[in-house]
This record gives sequence, C-alpha cells and structure tokens, in this order.
Amino acid sequence: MIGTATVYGLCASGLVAIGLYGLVLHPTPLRKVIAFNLLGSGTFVLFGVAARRGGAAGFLADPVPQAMVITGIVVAFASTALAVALLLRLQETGASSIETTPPEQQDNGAS
Amino acid sequence: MTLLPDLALVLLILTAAVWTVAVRDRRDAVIGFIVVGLLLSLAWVRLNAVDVALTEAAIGGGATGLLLLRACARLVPRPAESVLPHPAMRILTVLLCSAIAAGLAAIVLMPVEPPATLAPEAAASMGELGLGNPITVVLLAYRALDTLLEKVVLVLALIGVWTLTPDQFWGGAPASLRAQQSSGALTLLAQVLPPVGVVIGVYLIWNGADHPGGTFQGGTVLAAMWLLVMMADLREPPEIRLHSLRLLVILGPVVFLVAGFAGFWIANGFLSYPPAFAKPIIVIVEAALALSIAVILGMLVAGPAARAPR
Amino acid sequence: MMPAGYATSEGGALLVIAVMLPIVGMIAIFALGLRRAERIAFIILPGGLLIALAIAAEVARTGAAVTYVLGGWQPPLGIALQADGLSATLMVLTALILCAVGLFARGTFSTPPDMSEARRPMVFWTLMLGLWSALNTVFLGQDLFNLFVALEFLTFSAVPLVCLDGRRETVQAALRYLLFALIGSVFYLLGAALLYGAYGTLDMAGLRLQAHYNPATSVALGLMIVGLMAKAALFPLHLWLPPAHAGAPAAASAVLSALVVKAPFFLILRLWFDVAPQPGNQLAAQMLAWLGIFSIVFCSIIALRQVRLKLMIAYSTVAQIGYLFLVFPLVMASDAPSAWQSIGWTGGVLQLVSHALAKASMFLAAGLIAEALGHDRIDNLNGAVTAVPISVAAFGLAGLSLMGLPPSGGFVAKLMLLTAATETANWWIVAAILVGGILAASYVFRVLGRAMAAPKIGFKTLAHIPLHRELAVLGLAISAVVLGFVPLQPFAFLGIGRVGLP
Amino acid sequence: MMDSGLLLVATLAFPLAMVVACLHPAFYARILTWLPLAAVPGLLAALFERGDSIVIAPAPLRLTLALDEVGAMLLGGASLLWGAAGFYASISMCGRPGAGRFAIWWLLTMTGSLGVFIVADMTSFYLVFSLASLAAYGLVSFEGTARAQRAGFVYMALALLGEALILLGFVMLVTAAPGGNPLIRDAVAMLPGSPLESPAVLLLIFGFGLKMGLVPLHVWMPLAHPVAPVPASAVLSGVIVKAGVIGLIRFLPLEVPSPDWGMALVGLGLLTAFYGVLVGLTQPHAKTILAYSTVSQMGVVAAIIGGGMTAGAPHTAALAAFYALHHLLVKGALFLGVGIAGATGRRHRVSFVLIPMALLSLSLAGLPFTSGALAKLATKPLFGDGVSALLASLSAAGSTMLMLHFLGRLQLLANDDHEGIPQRPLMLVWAVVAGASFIVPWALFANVSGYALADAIKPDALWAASWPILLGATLTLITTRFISRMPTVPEGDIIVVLDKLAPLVMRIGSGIDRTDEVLRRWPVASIGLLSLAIAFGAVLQFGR
Repeated sequence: MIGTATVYGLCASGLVAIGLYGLVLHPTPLRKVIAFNLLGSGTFVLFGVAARRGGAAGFLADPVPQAMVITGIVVAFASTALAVALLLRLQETGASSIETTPPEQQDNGAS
Repeated sequence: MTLLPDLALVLLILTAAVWTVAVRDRRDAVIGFIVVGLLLSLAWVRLNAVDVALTEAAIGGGATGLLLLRACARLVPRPAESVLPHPAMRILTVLLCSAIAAGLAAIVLMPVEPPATLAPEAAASMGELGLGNPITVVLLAYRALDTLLEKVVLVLALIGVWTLTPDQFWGGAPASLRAQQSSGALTLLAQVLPPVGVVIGVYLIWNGADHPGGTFQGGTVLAAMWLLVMMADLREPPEIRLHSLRLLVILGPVVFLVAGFAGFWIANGFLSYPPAFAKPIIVIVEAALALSIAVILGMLVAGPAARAPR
Repeated sequence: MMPAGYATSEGGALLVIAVMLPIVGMIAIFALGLRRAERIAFIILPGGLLIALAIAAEVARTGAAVTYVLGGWQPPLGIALQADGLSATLMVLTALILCAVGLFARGTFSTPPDMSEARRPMVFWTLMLGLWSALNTVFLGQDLFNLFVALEFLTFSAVPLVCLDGRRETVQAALRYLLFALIGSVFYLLGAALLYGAYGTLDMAGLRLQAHYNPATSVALGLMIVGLMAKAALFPLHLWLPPAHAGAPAAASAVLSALVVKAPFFLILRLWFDVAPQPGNQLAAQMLAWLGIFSIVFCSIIALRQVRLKLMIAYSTVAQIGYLFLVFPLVMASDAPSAWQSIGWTGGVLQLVSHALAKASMFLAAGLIAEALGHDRIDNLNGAVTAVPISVAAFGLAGLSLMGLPPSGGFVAKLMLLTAATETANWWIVAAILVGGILAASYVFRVLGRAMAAPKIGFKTLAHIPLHRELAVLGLAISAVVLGFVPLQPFAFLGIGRVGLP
Repeated sequence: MMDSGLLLVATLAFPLAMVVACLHPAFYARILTWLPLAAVPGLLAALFERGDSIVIAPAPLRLTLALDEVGAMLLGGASLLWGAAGFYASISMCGRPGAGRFAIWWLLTMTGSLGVFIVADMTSFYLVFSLASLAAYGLVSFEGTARAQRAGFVYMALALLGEALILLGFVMLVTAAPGGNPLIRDAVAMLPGSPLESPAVLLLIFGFGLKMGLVPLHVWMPLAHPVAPVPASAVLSGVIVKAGVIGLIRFLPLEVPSPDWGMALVGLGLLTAFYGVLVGLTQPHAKTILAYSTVSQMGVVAAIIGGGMTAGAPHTAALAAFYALHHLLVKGALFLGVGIAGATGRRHRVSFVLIPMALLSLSLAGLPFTSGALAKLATKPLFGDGVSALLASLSAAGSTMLMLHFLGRLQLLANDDHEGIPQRPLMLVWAVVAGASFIVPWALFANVSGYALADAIKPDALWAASWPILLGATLTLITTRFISRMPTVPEGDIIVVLDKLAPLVMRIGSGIDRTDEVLRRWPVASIGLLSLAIAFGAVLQFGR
C-alpha cells in the first residue's frame, strides 16, 4: 500500500536525480546553483517523509527531522548566497565558467 | 483518503523541476525554480509540516528566488547558454542519476515497521518548557546547538559575501536593489506593505512558540519588507561598515550565546533553561534571532559592497 | 532501546568552551572589528590552545572520554559533545597549527594605520576563528546532523579564505570548491535522512547499537562516505583542491591543507568504525584503500611535474590524503585485540598529525619564499636559501616528513603503515607506500635542489621577512620532525574512549 | 669517559653541532677551517671505545650506539679518511663559491656515514644510512655542471630506490621480531626460519648491494664518484660505499650456513668484480676508472661475504670489514692522489706521483707487502679451494690490468707549469692517508685474520699474491693495442639504455598530466562522484 509519504518520497528521489543532472552537466555556475537547490529540496523532502511516517504521540509528524529541514533550508540559502556572490564576482573578473585552463597549458588545448 | 491530489502535486513539482533544468534561458530557469519552491510548500503542508512549508515559501522559494533573480539581472546576457556536453556523457549522467534515484526510491518503498521516530521522546519532554510548538522546542531547546551554529553560519556567509568586495569599496554600500523598470505600483506597494508585513513578521515570531511559525519565517518576512523598500528605491542598502548594522547582525547570536552561557548559572549548563523562565528566554532569543536574520538575509541578497564608503 | 550512554563528565564544560570561544572571538571581531581584529585573535588563540590542552589532559587523567550533554537533553533527542583520545589529539593539533599560523600571519593581515578597518584582516581573522570552532565541533560532535552543520560551518569558513585576494583564478577556485563541497554535503545529508528514516536516530552511539546491513544503511553509508571523500579531495575527486589551496594566501593554504581536509576524513573514519555495522565490509575497505593508492601514486607524479611551488604542495596534499585511506583494510585485518590497539590505526593517525604539521610548515615556507623572491616558479628558486634560509630549512625538515625519511613523524607513520601492510600481506599497499615515498622525495628534492643553488646574477630579495614569521614556520617543521621520536608502537592514548571492536 | 660511550655520541653529535652552529653567520663563514676537526671524535672513539655501548633512549625507543670490533675497524678508517679529506677540502675548496654549502653537505654525509658503523638498533641504522645516502647528493651535484646534475639525478633516483628496498626489508625483519625498534642483532637472529626470510634477504641484498654498486645496480657510481670535487670523490668512493658493506655484514645472518644465498652473493660479487674491470678498461678518465675499480672491488667484498655465508664461517664479518678497510684507505688515497697529480708538473712527476700511486694502485691488486696482499690473504679461506677461489685470484689479475690502465691515464693529468708542485699541506695529508693504508692493515692483520704476520711473507703467500699481478701485467702488455682501440663505454654503461627510456617516461608523464586535466573537468569529476557513490553503496550492500 502506497501512502502519502511514499508518494513524496518518490518525488524526493526524482528531485534528487533532476538536481544532480543539472549540477553535473550545466556549464554555467548559476544553473548549477539552481540545480543544487533542487537537489537540496529533494533531500529535505526525504527528511519530511521520515517525519511524516514518524508521526506519533499526538504529533502528526516527527518534529525532529522537520526542525532539521528548517536548519537545512537556511544553510542551503546561505550557500546559495555565497555561490551567487562568487559567480557575480567571477563575471566581474572576466570569466564565466568554473572550468580552468591553466595559462601554461593553454596551447595544448582544452578540447 | 485518495492519493490523487498528492500524485498530481508530485507530477507538477517534477515537471517544473525538469523544466527548470532543461529550459534554455536562465531567467526562465529561475522562475521555474520559484514555482517549484511554491509547489514544494504545498507538499510540505501535505507532509504535515506547516512550519517547514512556511520556511520553504519564505526562504526556499522567496528569498532564494529573489537572490537568483537579482543574479540573473546582473549577469551579462549571453545568446546561447553555452555548448551542451557530449551526448554519451549526457546519457551516462542520466543513467547514474537514475541509479541514485532508484536507490533512494527503493528505500522509500521499503519503510521500516514500526516507523522510526523521536516524536514520543520529543512529546515527553515538551511539558518541561511550556511551549506549544514542538518544532520550536526542537530548534531552540533539544537541538539548540545546531540552531546556534547555523546562525553563526549565516554570519559567516555574510562575511563570505563581503569578502568579495573589491578593496577600494570596503566599508561601502552594496549596489542598489532598484528594480530595472521602477514602477509606481512597486513604490506604492513598498509604502503600504511594510507596516502590514512587519506586523505579520512579529506575529509569526511571537506565535512561533506555540503555533506554526517562528524565527525564520518571521525574520524572512521582515527581510522581505526591507528588500521591498530597497527595491522600490525608497531606501538605499546601508553601508557595510555601519556599526549599527554590524550590531544587528550579531544581535541574535550574541543573545543566544548569552542565554546559553547563562545556563551554566541559572540552569543545568550550557543551553539549558530553567523551567520557569524557559518560555520568556526562548521568545527573547527568537526575537533577537529574527531581527538578525532579517538583516542578514537582506544583506545577503544585496551582495558585496559596490560603492566606496562616503 | 536507546542507549542512555551520555552523561556530562567533570571537565565537560571545556568542550562547550572549545567550540564557543572562537565563535565569541569571531563575533567580537565582526562587531568591534575595526582595528582590533588581530588583538582579539591573539587573545583567543592562546586561550583556545589552553582549552585544547586541558581537554587532552582531562582525557589522559581520567582514561575515559570527556562528555557534555547540551542542555541536559539526552541524545538522540538532544546533542552531546564528546572528546576521546583521538579527538583530543586532533584538537591539540588544530590549536597548535592555528597558533603557529596566527604567529605567521601576525602583522601581515593587520589594518593599515590610515584605515579604520580593512577587508583582508577582518575577513582573515574572523574566518580563521570560525574555522577553528567548526573543526572542534567536527572533532567533538556525536550527532550526524550536528556534524552536518559543523561541516557546512567549516566549508563556509574555508571557501572565502580561498579567494581572499580576489584574483580571477582564486574566485574561480573558490566557486569550484564551494559547489563541489556542496554536492558532498548533500550526499552526506541524503545519507543522514535515510539513516534517520531507518533507525530514528542520528546519534552515533545509538546507530552503532542498531545498525545492521540493509539497503538503507548501505545506500546511506555509500552516499555519506563518498560525499565526504569529495570534501577530502580523494582522487579522483580532487578537482577543486589544487587551485583552491594554491590560490589562497599562504596562511590560509596552510590551514586548509593541514586541517580542513582532515575533517571529512575524520568523519569517514568515524562512520566506518563507529557507525557502520560490524564486522566491517572487507571489500569496501579495500576499495577505499585502492582509491588511496591511486591518490598516492597519481597525484605524487603530478606534483613532480608542477611548475609552481604552491601547486606542487597542493598536489602533494592529495597524495598524502591517500595514505590516510590505507588505514581501513589494515586496521580491519589486524589481529590486535581491538582496532585501536593495532599498528595500522596508530600509523594512520600519526600520518594525519605529521602531515598536518609538515604541510602547514611547507605552505608557510612556500609563502615566505614567494614573498622574498616575488614568485614561486620552482625552476627559478635559485638563491632562496640566501634570502630566507630558515624557511628553506623548514621546507627541508617538513619535506623529511612527507618523504617518510627519519627522523620524522612521517617516517614513523609510514613505517607503521608499512608494517601493518606487511603483516596483513597487503602487498599493493606496501608498494604504494614505497613508491609514494620515492616520488615525494623526488619532488621535495627538486625544490630543495633549486632553492639551494647559487643565486642567479641580478638576484635580489624583494621583501625582508621578520624573524617571528620564519620561526613560526620552523617551529611547525621541527614539531613534525620531533614526532619521529615517538615509539614505534600503538599508543594507548588514541584508544581512550573508543568502543572496542569485537 | 672512556667506558661510557660518550665518544660514540660525540662522533655523531659533534658534526651535527657544527651544522647547527652554521646558523650563525660568523661560524658559517669559517666553517671550512673547522672541517677536518669534525671527524676527530670518531677517530678517538675507534681507538678508545671498542666494545662500549650506550643507550641514548631506553625502551621502547631503544636508540642504541655500540662499537664492536668490526665497527671499530671501519669507524677508525672512515674517520681517518674523513678527517684527512676534510683537511684537503679545507684547503682546496677555500674561496670557492658555495664552499659553505659544500661543508654542510659534507658534515651531514659524514655524520651518516660514520653513524652506520656504530648504531645498534634498526631505526637508528635506517636514519644514519638515509642521512649518508641523501646528503651525499649535495656532494655529488655540487659542481652544478650539467654532468654533475645528471649524476646527481641518477644518484638520487637509485639512492631512493635503495632506501625503499631497505625499508621494506627492515619491516620484514621487524615483523619477525616484535616490539617497536629491536636491536639489529636481535632482529637478525629471528630471521632464519621466519616466513618472510627469503624476500627480506633478497631486499637487503639489493638495497645494500645498490649502495655498494653491485651489477646491475652500479650505474650511479661511475657517474657520481668522479664528478664531485676531489676530496668528496675520495670519501664517496672510499667511505660511503662501505655503508652497503656494513649493511650486508650487519643484516645478513652470516653465521648460519646458507649455501643458496651465499653462492648467489659470491656469483653476483664476482660478476661485478669482472664487469667493473672490463668496463673500466675502456674508460678514458682517471677518476672514472677509479670509480669502476670501486665497483669491481666491492664485488670482491660481496663475494667474500657470500663465501662466508655459504659456510657460516665465524669470522666473515671481521674479514670482510678488514678487506673493506684496506679498500677504504687505498681508494681514498688514490682519489686524493688524482688531485695531487693534477697539481704536479712534469718535473716532479715520478717522485711525487707515479711511484706512490703505482704502489697504491697495485695494492688493490694485492701486490705483496701491501695492505691488498694482507686483505686477500686473510679472506682467502672464505672462498674455499674451488672455482670461486680461482676466480677471486683472477679478479686480482683483472684489477692489475685496470690499475695499470689507470696509471696510464693518470699520466695525462698534469699541471701545465712544468715545475708545479701541489700545496704542501695537501701533499702531507695525502701522505698520511697513503701511509695509513699501508700501516694500519699491518697492525690489524694478525688480530683479524688469525694468521701470524710472518705468514704474510712466506714464499707461497708471496707467490699467491704475485702471480695474478704478473698475469695481469702480461695481459696488459698483450692487449694494450687492442684496448686502446676499443670504443669507450659511456660512463654508467647500462644507464644509457635507461636514457633511451627517458622520452617514454616523459610521454607517460604528460599522459598523466592530460589525464589529470580531464579528471579535473567538472562533469568528469562529478560523474566520478556519482559512480563512486553508486559503486560504494553497491559494494556495501552486496559485497560481503
């Protein structure tokens, strides 16, 4: 029997996969950051699923993982802010991607 | 109870997520992400997590969305979002991501019986503190260390963002948040909304002790109001060297630390509260934290200083 | 069912202070900052060192772990901090290195007289203190979510240090570092979610009692350990480390390379021995060791081929991290009564400690050499020995430890690992340790040979280096050498407070 | 003081203290002047501390110094040569750029090379052995020329390889003898019958053999020895190679008969002895010829040790050390002599150079009444009466040829100034070493060999010493024309083959660079991360 929690658990798995895909393959930092946030959301939902399943003792859900999610969301926001500041600064310095080609190796070509 | 609405919501979330990743234009991607955030708030409600839903809406969707939109606006527009990786690599990535998702899904589909939970323990100890909202109790009592450290992380993130200030601008103000096409509506909104917003924010903080709501949500609403004012160009972002600003940033952590250390004398040690005063202490800490969060969030969105100090 | 294992012990409050003191300093600098950053830091540094020493003394005195239960809330609902022999050792190490680095940085990050506050000193000292608190939390934490927060704390302190000077390469390196570390964090957090779903606790002692082999545990540990590997920059996940560690200012590089990458390794160690179901999985341990072997051989060769000194040292870090991962099969296959009494365990910890000291010294020495010569191209280091003789000497002494030559901590560590590998007939590990030693010697001698060569015509020293900075570097190098005089036996201290293995 | 072992400590501490004192610029500027003094405690220890031992750190560290008969012989000879060569260096290196650097490497190398004779525990042995090996790099590459750099590189590469082999051998030894840092003799006593005996012995023979220059691990020696300044060449070829000898003596279970290992070592040694002669004969440079002669002579020493090991003969160690001592002094004197020859004009050629050098050279071949004759006589019983004894004698004939060739090439070295004579102190110090090389073995002979001194001048002994020399001289006469037309084998002979591999190594290197570059691309690294996570999870789940 599939319950509400399970449905969202599958949703979380999906979000993780989608987020990871974007994080791995998107060439620009901003898109990576967005993908990271999707990935993070998926992870948080997984905690939410555990919480929902753990509802007991008069609580509709286990408050401990929910509190962890709140902490997690704030940390993720802080990461996003730092990453955004970095990528904006990176643009100011004239680069647009995080792939480096060391100057001394530039001639043998990054394919 | 039917699963249909849940399935529909999940489908929507996943569709929006795929669109967010797949769409070419980055502004569209940010919009997509905000949509995902809002849909996720609904999902959190369905997971019986109203507090998380509020936080997700306020920070996950709201503040993060704003941050990303602002980044979009400041990034130089580029015609193509750059070359796509080799198809083989894309297929490989899809396979690997699916494998990880499959692993997670498999575990989700095999729930343990009885469900693992700390709810009974959490409930058993709640009475000691006289607070009604278990999340607040977890955040500010049981796992107060996590919360404290996470506030410090926010301060660090702010320092990290400020690090990126060019040396000549150090101490100055961040770039103006003025919306690109400043409209009368926005100005009007910025004049009308803040008083209401501030009331809501304060209510959320105060209310958080017993009902859903709390520091972050309240703090975020306050931050949102401030940002609105700045975006409508009614106020410029403050200079980062300002003493008052610095003090507001650290107010929350300092009050929390003081409360924590006070525990050594008035209770059983660090971060423990005497039962009689637990609620007032927690509310004071929450209020201070909310204020700091509002300022930090606002300054994080505003970014590093971009003007020399006056 | 839940263990009532934690009880605040006598010196427990020290643990709280160890975590909070740097935070207090950090906040103080941020708020009062201005001209006082360095002065505040120099109050906190010796204080923190004393606390770390006191904790170690307390562990040694009682022969048991020092524990503090926060707010009196028993884990798994609440959070406990605990210092056993290993964590106490690492805390003292951290304090020592930070004090030396502080001494080294003294004066270099101070605020110019005409400014009320400058960016670099404020950022440098706050982040340094933040980093310290984060490291202490990692070493003391017993709750996997608390440790997640600590790891993030650490990342947030470390990343901005990388781009302190704001050049393009360093910003790029910082962003790479941040993003890759974030994947690592998310993997870790995913694992934590799965473990919570399966066991309803994230407390290590609780998990240890309950954990058994099932899909949730396997997937969770797989994600967590690999996520931590990404943060520890184990080959082939090292993409972020060389540019980040090479780009940071020398004082920051030293801390990043010596300490920051050790934190995730420490957590892998704990997950493997304190959380994973026992008896451990041999094949997985071999897998970890093989990654270590690749790290050692591959990255040592690349280090040998570097043109820039700091990049060379950074690659050397990746290689040296590899040695740490050899520990897993060696400890598991040992026939010592418990893992903590095996020579492999002691060797691994000693490798961690001696590498930290040696690498910190090496990065600082490289920083001084670069300051004196104005560049760090290895082929052009001629004359360094005349410009900064003490630094070159320190580089050489630290190099001894990296090469695994006596007398040095690195030698004893490698000898112990080699002995453990020989006893357990892990011949590939034996080969990797020996080859790694030869390669390390090659890259160290390559630098020394250059640095000691006669200066070229027209050579001039760009900057005069104050003596206290050079002495801080030399002090670290000498500590790495002095470690070579420890007995070649398992140390009982490293086993204090550890749960015995069956 | 005589009994306490303090002189043993001073042997190591004194030169190290001088190094530390060099941190003071005033001392650093004058360090060369003090160089000869550095070896004095070692010499005193060899004279007065025989049989003493001192534990520097108690168990579990067990850092122990001890001086037995074997160690005393070699320590004495080595200190003498280090002191004399140091004196030579203090004059010849004076005023040269980098002299201070030279002195520091000199002192460090000396500490290690004297240390190997007096340490009794495993860790300390490894420590001083490494010190001697690695610090000598500074002497080899001192001149800074391309040739010196190449020699330094090859030297270092092989020295590190040797270190690795020895370390592993030690670890295998120690696993047999539990407990931290055992004394060498305890560990060696546990070796026979331990499961790791064969690999341990093999590793030790290769490791120490490399230091001695046994074929095919000799390639560094003809590159490294000649390229250093004269006094450094003298100690490199005279003393440093003895670290390998003392290693074999100390770490092989010599007193337990082990015919397999023994015969293998004899074979390897004799092969080296002849190989060194053959390649040496094609060399044009005097110092290179001497280096090949060292290769050859160390082959003889290895064969001696192997011969003793075969039978488990009781005095093998002392006899091998005696032979090594003879070679140490003679080879040191020969290298110093090359320097003297270079400074001497035609006029004083014969009296100053040719006669003493001829005596020294032929001493290596066992010329009657020289130390060589004594050494060969003393070690003869270890070869038995079979083929190996004959081959050992024939190797002396080979040495004769090689040394005559050397004397021939030495003629080409001369001061352009017809009247030129070397500085007097240099002459003096050379005379001391040369004299010691004759006298010291005579003084020790009876004690070590069990023969009476008179045995050494009996007619059959004289004949046994003489015929290989006569044979060698005859062969030289016959083959001179042939040899002079032989192409010169490049220094380091088979290293040339390795040189051919250099491009391949570079290709592999840049291949690894490129691999790293690919691995460090974001998508590649993150795909790696995902794959690892999946693989690791799967292994945890299914891999039990």
